[in-house]
Amino acid sequence: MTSKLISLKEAAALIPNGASISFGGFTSQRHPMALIYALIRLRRRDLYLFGHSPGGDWDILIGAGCVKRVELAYEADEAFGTIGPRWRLAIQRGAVEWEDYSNFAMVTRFQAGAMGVPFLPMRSLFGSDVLAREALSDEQRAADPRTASKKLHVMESPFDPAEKVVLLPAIHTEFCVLHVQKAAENGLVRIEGQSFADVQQALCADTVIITAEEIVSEEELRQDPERNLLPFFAVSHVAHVPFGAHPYAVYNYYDYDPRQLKIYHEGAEDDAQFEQYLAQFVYGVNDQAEYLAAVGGAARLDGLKADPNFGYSPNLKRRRLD
Amino acid sequence: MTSKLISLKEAAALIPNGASISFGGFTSQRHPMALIYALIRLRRRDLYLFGHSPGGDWDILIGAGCVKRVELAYEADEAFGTIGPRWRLAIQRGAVEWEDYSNFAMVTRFQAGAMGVPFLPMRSLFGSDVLAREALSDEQRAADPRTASKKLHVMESPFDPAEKVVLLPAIHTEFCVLHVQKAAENGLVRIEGQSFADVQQALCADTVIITAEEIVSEEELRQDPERNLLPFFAVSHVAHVPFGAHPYAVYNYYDYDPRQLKIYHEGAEDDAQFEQYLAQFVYGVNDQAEYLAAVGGAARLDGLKADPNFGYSPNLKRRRLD
Amino acid sequence: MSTTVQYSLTELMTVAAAREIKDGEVVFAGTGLPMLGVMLAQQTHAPNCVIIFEAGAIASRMAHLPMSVGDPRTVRGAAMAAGLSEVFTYCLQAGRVDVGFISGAQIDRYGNINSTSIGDYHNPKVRFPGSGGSCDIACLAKRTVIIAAHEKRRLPEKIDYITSPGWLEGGDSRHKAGLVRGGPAVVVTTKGVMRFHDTSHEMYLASYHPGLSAKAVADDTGFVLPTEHATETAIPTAEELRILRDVVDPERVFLK
Amino acid sequence: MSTTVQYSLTELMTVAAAREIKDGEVVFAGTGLPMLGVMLAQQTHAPNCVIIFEAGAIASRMAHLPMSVGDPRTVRGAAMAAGLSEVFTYCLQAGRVDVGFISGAQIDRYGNINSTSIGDYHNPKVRFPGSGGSCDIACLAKRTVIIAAHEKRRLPEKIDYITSPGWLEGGDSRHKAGLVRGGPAVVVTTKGVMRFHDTSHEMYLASYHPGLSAKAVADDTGFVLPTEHATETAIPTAEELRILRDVVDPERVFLK
Repeated sequence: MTSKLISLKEAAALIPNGASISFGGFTSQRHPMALIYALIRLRRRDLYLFGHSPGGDWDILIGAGCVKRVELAYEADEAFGTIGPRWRLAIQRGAVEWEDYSNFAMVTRFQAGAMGVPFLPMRSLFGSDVLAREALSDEQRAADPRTASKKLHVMESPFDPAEKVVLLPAIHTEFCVLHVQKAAENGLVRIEGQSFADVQQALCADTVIITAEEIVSEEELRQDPERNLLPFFAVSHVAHVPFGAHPYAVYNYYDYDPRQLKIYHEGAEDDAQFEQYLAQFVYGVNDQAEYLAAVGGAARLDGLKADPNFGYSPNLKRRRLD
Repeated sequence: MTSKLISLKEAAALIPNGASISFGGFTSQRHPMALIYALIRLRRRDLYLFGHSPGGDWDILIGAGCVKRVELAYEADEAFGTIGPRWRLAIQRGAVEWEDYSNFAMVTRFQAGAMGVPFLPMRSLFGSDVLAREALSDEQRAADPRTASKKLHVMESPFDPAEKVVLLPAIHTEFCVLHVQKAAENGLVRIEGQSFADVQQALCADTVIITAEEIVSEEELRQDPERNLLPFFAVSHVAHVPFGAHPYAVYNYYDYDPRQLKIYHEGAEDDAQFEQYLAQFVYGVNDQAEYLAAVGGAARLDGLKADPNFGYSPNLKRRRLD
Repeated sequence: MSTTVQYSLTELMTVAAAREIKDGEVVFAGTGLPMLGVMLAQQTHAPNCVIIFEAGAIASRMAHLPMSVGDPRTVRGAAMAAGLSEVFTYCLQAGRVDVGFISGAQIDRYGNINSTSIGDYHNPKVRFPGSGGSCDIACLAKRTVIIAAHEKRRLPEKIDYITSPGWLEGGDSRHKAGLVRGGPAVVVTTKGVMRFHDTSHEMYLASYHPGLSAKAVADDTGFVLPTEHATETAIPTAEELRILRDVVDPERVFLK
Repeated sequence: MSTTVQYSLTELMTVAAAREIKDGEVVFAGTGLPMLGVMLAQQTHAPNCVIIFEAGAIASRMAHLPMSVGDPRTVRGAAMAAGLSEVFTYCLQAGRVDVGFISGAQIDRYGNINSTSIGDYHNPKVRFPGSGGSCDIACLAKRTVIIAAHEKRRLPEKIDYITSPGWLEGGDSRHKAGLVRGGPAVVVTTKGVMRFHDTSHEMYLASYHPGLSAKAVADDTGFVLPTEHATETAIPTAEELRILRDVVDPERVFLK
């Protein structure tokens, strides 16, 4: 069994300009932020992102000018920032191409790709403009084979014409990057808490990159085979990246960082302040170690560590931060 | 929270003549045998069974004359009996109506029912007579609303006409009975080892009945929420039935019983010997306790108990039984 | 005595929302005020309600208020920690969710919601986060509770984009569009509580918040809002306020 | 020395099947001789092969020979214990399975298999268990290895029912039928090893078992079996036999 272990820098370098990618996690948890910062440092351009409910992972990539087209359902940090500020500006300025779906629709599209079928049916979307309207033009769709030929397709059930469904086209990305709690060097991973759509996203990608809080032995993970959701032979690379999701949470490891999220959202609506955020926390640091130092080091991070009885930090101050 | 606990007798009594049912498990493991014996004792008739790879659970029900129609992919005990003898005879004698699918097709049908869609697509079956031929006539299909209007439907993908898929119609049954390792009185269950298609089968049934080796507290099961696969609010009833799958295995609890399976398969091809098997092990006993005594009691059952390091009985003799 | 109870507008709205949840119901919760509402309901009159979050936590028993539907806090005491697919298909699409909470920037008289953008869709004046799970909850929950800020411009004759379908054009238009169940039951705003006519499915004022009048609420609405059935909104009890302030949100994450 | 090695027909067939598995491949195993073959391969030349069972065990490292694909023994050392859906969709349909083992009662020259019934389908003379997962493995694995008893009546001109599609009518008929990959690579029988012509996909005799002749095998086949490339089947090594007898199946569950 050859090891799939590589460094974070090596992992980021695998993703070229123009690549199609999905990142794991959901709004405030388990985004592969360290890898995303590395992509920004590499000045990657024209990335094509697929997601359901990304948060600041997409927002900072979009703000840094790395993204050309996105297909998604939602982009915000929920209560930490009810809109992704750079995403909002990019749309209002016509700086990124996008297509709107719902979370269920995007998850259905990842599921179809993972299952190896061209589409899956659902009963949602009827009567909405998510169904009725398209943001991408037919020309834009035709010009990129990675974009579905149609946004969706409505049909009657051949088993009962009274039943109508919406067919959602499968997603296939060139890359998927997940940040998980534990991984073994053969690619076996352990996701704790909610799995979001990580498994489906990984299984519809050509190359799956895992960043993990902890590298453990394959034997340890094989002790509980019911807890392993992703076939290790679908995983290409594994990188060991502690605090790899900061400022977002990783269940059982650490909580989200309200201070860092406040700094981001207070400045991100302003171009100059956003550039300064990038200069201070992304361009101004060379790697994850320097990033963690820049956000406050051990003093800050220790306060985020999860209480084993909760899986998060029960006494974390989230409002009225001094 | 009102308790969903009932007795095995009460559980069996809920299922009327003519009911459509799916049973959990796969060939040699986790079939709800105790409940099936109870149905035979109640002389249930005209049952309509849906399954993927049942084994002796269906075979004895069919042999006892309880079954009118089945939709399935396979019926045998694999290496213990490479064909279900009563199933074979019933088909050859025209005693049951049936439709042939593949395991993937039947699981896809249960999945569609569980997901709440009228069908799901797959890429299997092309070129086979499973796709080309139908065992049930259009008249038989039209006469029972529980039977799909068509066996399946082939279509081109609206996103790429070059891609062809087979649509499989959803299954909805009136009952699903699962035998699991652990259950709480609120309906929360814990399946250990392979989950087979138990979750999908339960979620496409109106009434879900759980028989469990052990009744545990809801709190205990909530300690590992990643290990719980079935929403408890989809479960209607829970019965405590130790050795409820005998002579089949329950991972981590006990192994299959090669002696009992040998007795069954040696006689089941012969009508008289099969009747005698029923008289001795089903009609001749009043409940699960008497059944367990009839098959050899503690002396036999202790030898089947699972070794915690394996989840089965590593020294179990499976051939050349004296 | 309850008449002397002091409460904030957020507290009044939260209690009104919480009272929409019946004991034992399966509830699909969203971020913010809905989280206060479901936790309050679970701590008061609906101890057996099943709280579901689309990110994967099912039947949560939260010890701390989450700030996101993907928050680690939603896993606390949960019966299941799964993913979006299990929640959307096995729970929501299969018809197992009794009530879902949604909100938006614009709402029309039929409870259709816009949380996508204002202005031309392709060149929006203001862009919002998008549907998230709102469209799916609006389409597939047995009923929905809508939370909104009550301003004339936020309750217009016509919304710019239907992110989450309500009763569409009223009557049986929702069913005709292909939706198999559901529809908005109530709208809790900063000024009152609105419900929908049984057959026309047009919104009407059920109650105006204390200190306001039915006419004042109607005047602040962008479409004609029938007020003939309107009474004053029932105020929170001292016990509801105590649990809300001391148990549900002692940190004042969402409470004001 | 290997020339003096004593072995049974089952052992010869098992070794021939095991040698079809390359190290690191993902293998979809069935009950009986295929289980002996995959365990032998994992214990000898293919330690990194990934053994998958349709009932839900993925990447098993079995300590004892299973008697069913749903056997608790398949969970031993497994990387995943999931269900049929995960195996069929995420592994098989998604194209992650390199080789699948199947068998049947009838096989034609294109490797189409019947494991459903003999005689009229609606009133069969003999009924078999049915497809199980065989049709799916035959349709969706990158290649299949077929195990069969070699008798004239079991290898006829035409089979009564195509349970598991092989190369159908040969040529590109498999692709034309809508199958996206796969097809039978080899047939290991009680008399020899057969493979398929690259373009016509017709079966030919690759090797006859020791003690038999190419002509004898062809004479026991119900269709014309080309024999010009036939050599004698390579016999098991002493090491393969030792592992097979002492490690894989010491209980003689399947070994004879």
